[in-house]
Amino acid sequence: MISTIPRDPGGAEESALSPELLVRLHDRMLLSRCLEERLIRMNKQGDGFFWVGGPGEEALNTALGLLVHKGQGPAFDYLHLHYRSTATLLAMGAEPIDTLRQMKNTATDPYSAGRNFCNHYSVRKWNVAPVSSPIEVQFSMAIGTAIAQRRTGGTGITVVQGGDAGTAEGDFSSCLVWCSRPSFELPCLMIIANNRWGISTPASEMHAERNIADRGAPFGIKSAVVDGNDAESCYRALEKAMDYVRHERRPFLLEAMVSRLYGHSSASGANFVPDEPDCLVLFEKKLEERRILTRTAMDELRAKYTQQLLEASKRVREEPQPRGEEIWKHVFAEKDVVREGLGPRAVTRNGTH
Amino acid sequence: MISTIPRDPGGAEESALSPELLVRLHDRMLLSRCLEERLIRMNKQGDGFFWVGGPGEEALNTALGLLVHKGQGPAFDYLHLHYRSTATLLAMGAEPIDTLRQMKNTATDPYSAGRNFCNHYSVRKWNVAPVSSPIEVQFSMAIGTAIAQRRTGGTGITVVQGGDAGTAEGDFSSCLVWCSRPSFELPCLMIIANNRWGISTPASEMHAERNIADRGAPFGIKSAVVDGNDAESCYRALEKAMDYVRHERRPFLLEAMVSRLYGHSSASGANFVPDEPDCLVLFEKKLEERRILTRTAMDELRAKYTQQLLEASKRVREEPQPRGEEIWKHVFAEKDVVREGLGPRAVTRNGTH
Amino acid sequence: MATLVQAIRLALHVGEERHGVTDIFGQDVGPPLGGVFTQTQGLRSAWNSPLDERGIVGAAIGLALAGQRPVAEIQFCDYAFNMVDLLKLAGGICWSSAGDWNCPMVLMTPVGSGIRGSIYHSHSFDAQATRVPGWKIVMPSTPLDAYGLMLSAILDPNPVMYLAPKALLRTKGAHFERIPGEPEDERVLSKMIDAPLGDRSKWRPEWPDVKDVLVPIGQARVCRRGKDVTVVTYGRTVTVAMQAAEALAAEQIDVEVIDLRSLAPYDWPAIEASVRKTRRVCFLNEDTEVTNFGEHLLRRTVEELFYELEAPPKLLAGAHVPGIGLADALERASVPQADKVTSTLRELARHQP
Amino acid sequence: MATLVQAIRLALHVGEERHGVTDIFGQDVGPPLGGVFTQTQGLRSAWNSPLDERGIVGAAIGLALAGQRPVAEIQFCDYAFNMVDLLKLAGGICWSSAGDWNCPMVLMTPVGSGIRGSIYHSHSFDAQATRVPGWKIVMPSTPLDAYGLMLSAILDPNPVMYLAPKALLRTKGAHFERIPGEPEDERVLSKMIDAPLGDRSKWRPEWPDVKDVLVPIGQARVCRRGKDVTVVTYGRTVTVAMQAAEALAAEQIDVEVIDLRSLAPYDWPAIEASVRKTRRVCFLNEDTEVTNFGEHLLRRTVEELFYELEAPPKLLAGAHVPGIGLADALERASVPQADKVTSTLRELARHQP
Ligand SMILES: Cc1ncc(C[n+]2csc(CCOP(=O)(O)OP(=O)(O)O)c2C)c(N)n1
Ligand SMILES: Cc1ncc(C[n+]2csc(CCOP(=O)(O)OP(=O)(O)O)c2C)c(N)n1
Ligand SMILES: [Mg+2]
Ligand SMILES: [Mg+2]
Repeated sequence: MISTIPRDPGGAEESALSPELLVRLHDRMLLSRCLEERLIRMNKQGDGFFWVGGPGEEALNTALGLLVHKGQGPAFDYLHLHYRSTATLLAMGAEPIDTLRQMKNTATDPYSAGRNFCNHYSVRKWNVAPVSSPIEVQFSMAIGTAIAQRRTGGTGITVVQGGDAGTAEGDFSSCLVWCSRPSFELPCLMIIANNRWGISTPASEMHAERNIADRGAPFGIKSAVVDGNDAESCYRALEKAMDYVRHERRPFLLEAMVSRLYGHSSASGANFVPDEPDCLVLFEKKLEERRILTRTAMDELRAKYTQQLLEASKRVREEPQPRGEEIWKHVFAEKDVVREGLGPRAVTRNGTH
Repeated sequence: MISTIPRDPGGAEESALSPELLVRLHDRMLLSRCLEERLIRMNKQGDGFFWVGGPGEEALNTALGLLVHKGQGPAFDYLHLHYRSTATLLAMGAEPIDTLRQMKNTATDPYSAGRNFCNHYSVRKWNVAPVSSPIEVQFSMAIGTAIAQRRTGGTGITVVQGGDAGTAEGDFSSCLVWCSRPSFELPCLMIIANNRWGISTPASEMHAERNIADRGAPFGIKSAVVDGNDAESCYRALEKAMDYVRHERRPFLLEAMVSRLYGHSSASGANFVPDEPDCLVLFEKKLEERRILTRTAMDELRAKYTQQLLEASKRVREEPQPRGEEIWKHVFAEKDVVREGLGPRAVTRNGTH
Repeated sequence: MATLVQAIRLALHVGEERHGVTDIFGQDVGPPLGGVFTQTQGLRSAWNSPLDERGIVGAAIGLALAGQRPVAEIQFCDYAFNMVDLLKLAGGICWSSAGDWNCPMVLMTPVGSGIRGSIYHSHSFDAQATRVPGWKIVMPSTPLDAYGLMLSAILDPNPVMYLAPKALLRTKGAHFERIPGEPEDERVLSKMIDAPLGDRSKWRPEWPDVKDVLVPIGQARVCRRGKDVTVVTYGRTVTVAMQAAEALAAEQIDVEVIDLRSLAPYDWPAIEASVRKTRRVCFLNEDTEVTNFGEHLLRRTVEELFYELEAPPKLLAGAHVPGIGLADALERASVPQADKVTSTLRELARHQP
Repeated sequence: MATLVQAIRLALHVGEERHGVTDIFGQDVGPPLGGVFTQTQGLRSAWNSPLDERGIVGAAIGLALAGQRPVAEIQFCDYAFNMVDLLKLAGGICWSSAGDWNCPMVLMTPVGSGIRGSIYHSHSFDAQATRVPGWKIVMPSTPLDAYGLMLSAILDPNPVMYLAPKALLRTKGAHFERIPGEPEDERVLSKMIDAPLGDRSKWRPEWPDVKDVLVPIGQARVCRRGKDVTVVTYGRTVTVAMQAAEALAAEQIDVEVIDLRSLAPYDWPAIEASVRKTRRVCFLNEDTEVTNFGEHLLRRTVEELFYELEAPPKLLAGAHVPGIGLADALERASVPQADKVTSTLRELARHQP
């Protein structure tokens, strides 16, 4: 297992996380895992055409979700996530049933009204930009929200996350270039969830970089590599990195070594992979050892979530599907919802058209 | 002035270049400069719609042209150049009048038959891939010729060259990624001619990299920075770098700090810029000091080339222009000229269509 | 009279002063150059970007999502083909999030032939642009339209592509088409807002107090009323159509010239009314003719107005070849010329059904 | 009977064994996966690339220039929009170098809807592809055509785009359409060339001795002769057209179905002959309907055959919206369905001029 290598910002002695926080972390990680397992089950039973998600990234993504400054507009954090960010959304407070709705492509799906694959979130009120399937484009979009936040000041930052294979796309390079311009550094936290795979292709055959995090160096971008299977390390590394970006208003590149516990997606079978470390198992072991939670309590919680999600999935099955003619909705926005949400700063006039 | 920083491969004591070589270097540098000056004059007189070229890059590009293993097919060097590579072509033996033909977009222009801007070369028999205006795409194409040369072995290498600003495009990053794949390293020499400008935009405002050459490091790609205004340094740095790529069959990234002596192009006036070092002036001074050439001899040579080129430009003016209906030629190739040129390795069968 | 490019600049100025434009950016858009065609000189929100079209569009999307009002530029539309995916992404943000987000940004780019720009400075973008759902697309042919369409684009809650016909940038409007508030004397205007040659570091523009004019997106302009034959066009070819119409007036052929101005949404009622009147129609543009936007208009005409037609409708468009060649004859053979437009309209008008 | 995807694999095998194919590559194209649709399993020249479409196409161009014979894959055509500039570059290499170079490469990519692929696995590419001069473009709808077109593509001296309708990949050909040399029993074939589930590290395919079949590029296939109405289509919608034709046969409406197979160059004589016979024509495809390739075909039909037509020609194509939604009803509302095709053809056949 890869150990935490906090290269920068580093050094400071690490205070232990409070038991309350550890319990909260565990709760959301577990919920996220149960949700993914429900999604996979649904897909295998024909309730939803496709599954892709984040089992194995819960430690990293839960910590991120808990640390986000949640809200709308540049004063809060913008999130440009990928299709494995389930735990981030749950930790931010998303309703699990909404994810099931997207899985079942119901009209009630709040993220895309039955249009997009599961785990493709979009929550404007929390600054979560629409997750889209094309790899790495979020790294180009992130530049823009970060420029806005550089301008507005404050402590809002941009967080952008993607996989390891995707860093071969030019968009990752674009983000490095734009975030580090002299006298124009951007408050942007880039997170690479490195599971060492792109679908069936091992990173070891495609990438010469010892760590992807090293790609920050030529640009003077500080970076760190963290064990993404250790929830506490993730929390601390993210806390530090976010703190740095928030207050220094400069970019940071964080690489987390994570697992991919059910393979790439339903296209590759979505079966449990026994030979990769499981961040949830490891975390539960720790919690048990430290007597923060008992095995029984955790098992009961799992059973409860599993049951709740099963029931939710049944409810979702009864919900209406979108109607064909709805494809014509939202091709164009009729009003400027983004700027209206920002209040008086927005222009008040609209065009005559 | 930036001094040579041979970081890698480095160290070895440098043998002096022979007087014959220095004279040859000077001859081609001077010819190239005279040719660019003629092109600029032609453009200002209305003989040609647009000028872009390489005054200020002669030291680097002449050395490159002299060092290239010239020929057709993977056993020889492939060249993916930019629109400032005039001196490279002349050093390889290109006829100056052909450049004038392209400037005047005559039907006799051997590089594009009057279709492309001046200094957009294409010489299949010498492995010079077509130069095209879009910045940085040559760094994507270079991957392919280098893969071919990795396969065929031997000592042929791929050389790809571009400017500094262009390294912000994803294609530069693509080249780094593909050239350094573990167990799949490519024999590719990447050259960045860093003139510290992209049209009107100073590199200092766009690029955090101390040296662009540093971008090789995360991929384990060796690199060096050289004073592009010093002909001898350029020659030696290129010789070393090419030798390394040729025999180690691994990539190398060479950055040369060059001048841009007539601004970006005719669009920005194409006027002489007095405040940048002139590689030709510096080299002539050295040659004079070392008594390799006299001032008079060099002045006479310049006068001779200037006169020859003036005459050539007059001849070109009389040559036919392409006819409109020729736009339909070469939309499709009728035969496989690339593979035919390679002899028996090519497939012998053609399709029935 | 303001030129078309001055009109764009004035509109951008009004945009940043009165309508919340926060960022006007792209390659060489900021000082000192202010755009390769002077379009962004003196604007306080104008800044230079890295040489990276993907970053530019990504940044614009992010800025829009963060409630800013960006106007991004691609220096030549010829260089916009490396980020069509991002155009699709921007066009799909509202739709894929089922209305959760909108993406109010303007993307402007010079298009078309007419400056002997050779293969990579002569491209059209109308066909490509109209293939991207979710965008509004405008293309002015006069200074007043350029002004009013830019203001409408800035105020629209959707992504708007602003295609500027580069051959018309220096043309002036008719007298009755003055921008309200612009100085009577064009030399006065030039002195106020055109940057001086040479050192500009101390120069500040003096903006005239121009009034808001909104040209509604989706509304065509009938440039010339006629009863015998209709030509539907936009951009540079509006002037070609007008020339042809003048020539044919001498032959007692009365041509109706429609400047579409908006390509998406486009003004079908205007086309329909004209075709019902003249019963003969030619669609004219200079993009390559296979899978061309004029073919869409022609198809709709045939589907909806077949029995109104007294002659087969025509398309005049660019030759379907890989580029526009540099030599005069090559450019002329590649895009519709006045003589061809005239003869086509004559044939249509005289056609016996 | 080979399925369409097996036919592609067999052709690639023949390509690498007999016709000089050197590289079959792209994301997950090599072992262990052999393509997300099994299309490249067991091929000895198949290898995995970085996750970088620009690099893939750049590499293919370079390989072609170096005399190799590459077949590159874009995993889904939905991800081909970040390198349209490189497609244009490849298509222009012969033309811009005035025939100095040619660029013999094959680019294959799965296209179209039909697998509930949601927004980013349902795109069509025919309209975009036909906008790039210098490319040949093919799109099979049966295994034998898939086989013969791939061999023709491999042997062509030009860049050829090979669009594989993903919904048809698992379909089998008619009995009389056997690939010469394929085993009688489809289970035998599967055993020979389909990779096993699970560990494949020791598996080697056993290739049947299939013979060369070349389907000439540019030649349509009349799938069904008819005299009342013509439908011109390609790819997945060929099967939809055939269904409609069968349904209408019961109503004594005799439909001629033309499978274009090649989009560039396309078989105009076949369309012309059919339209002259039936005088009623529908162009059918599933790409979005604004600036659609079917509109080109319709325009040419109107221009050349206006007075042959006894009904307004029709286009049936995809809805012009930003994507294809996941839910069944959304996908069905987005692309032409059999009932709509049937009713359109019926109306055309019964239309009274
Ligand atoms: C631009 C683009 N190319 C290809 C794909 C197909 N694809 C989907 S996921 C994937 C692998 C991604 O690997 P990585 O970036 O490491 O993320 P991971 O799935 O491992 O989390 C690929 C190739 C895509 N979605 N987008
Ligand atoms: C993809 C692309 N974008 C924009 C341009 C317009 N353009 C031409 S040259 C240039 C600047 C290039 O700067 P650099 O790479 O440093 O090369 P230099 O001209 O300084 O040698 C730009 C932006 C282009 N040709 N291609
Ligand atoms: Mg991965
Ligand atoms: Mg430069």
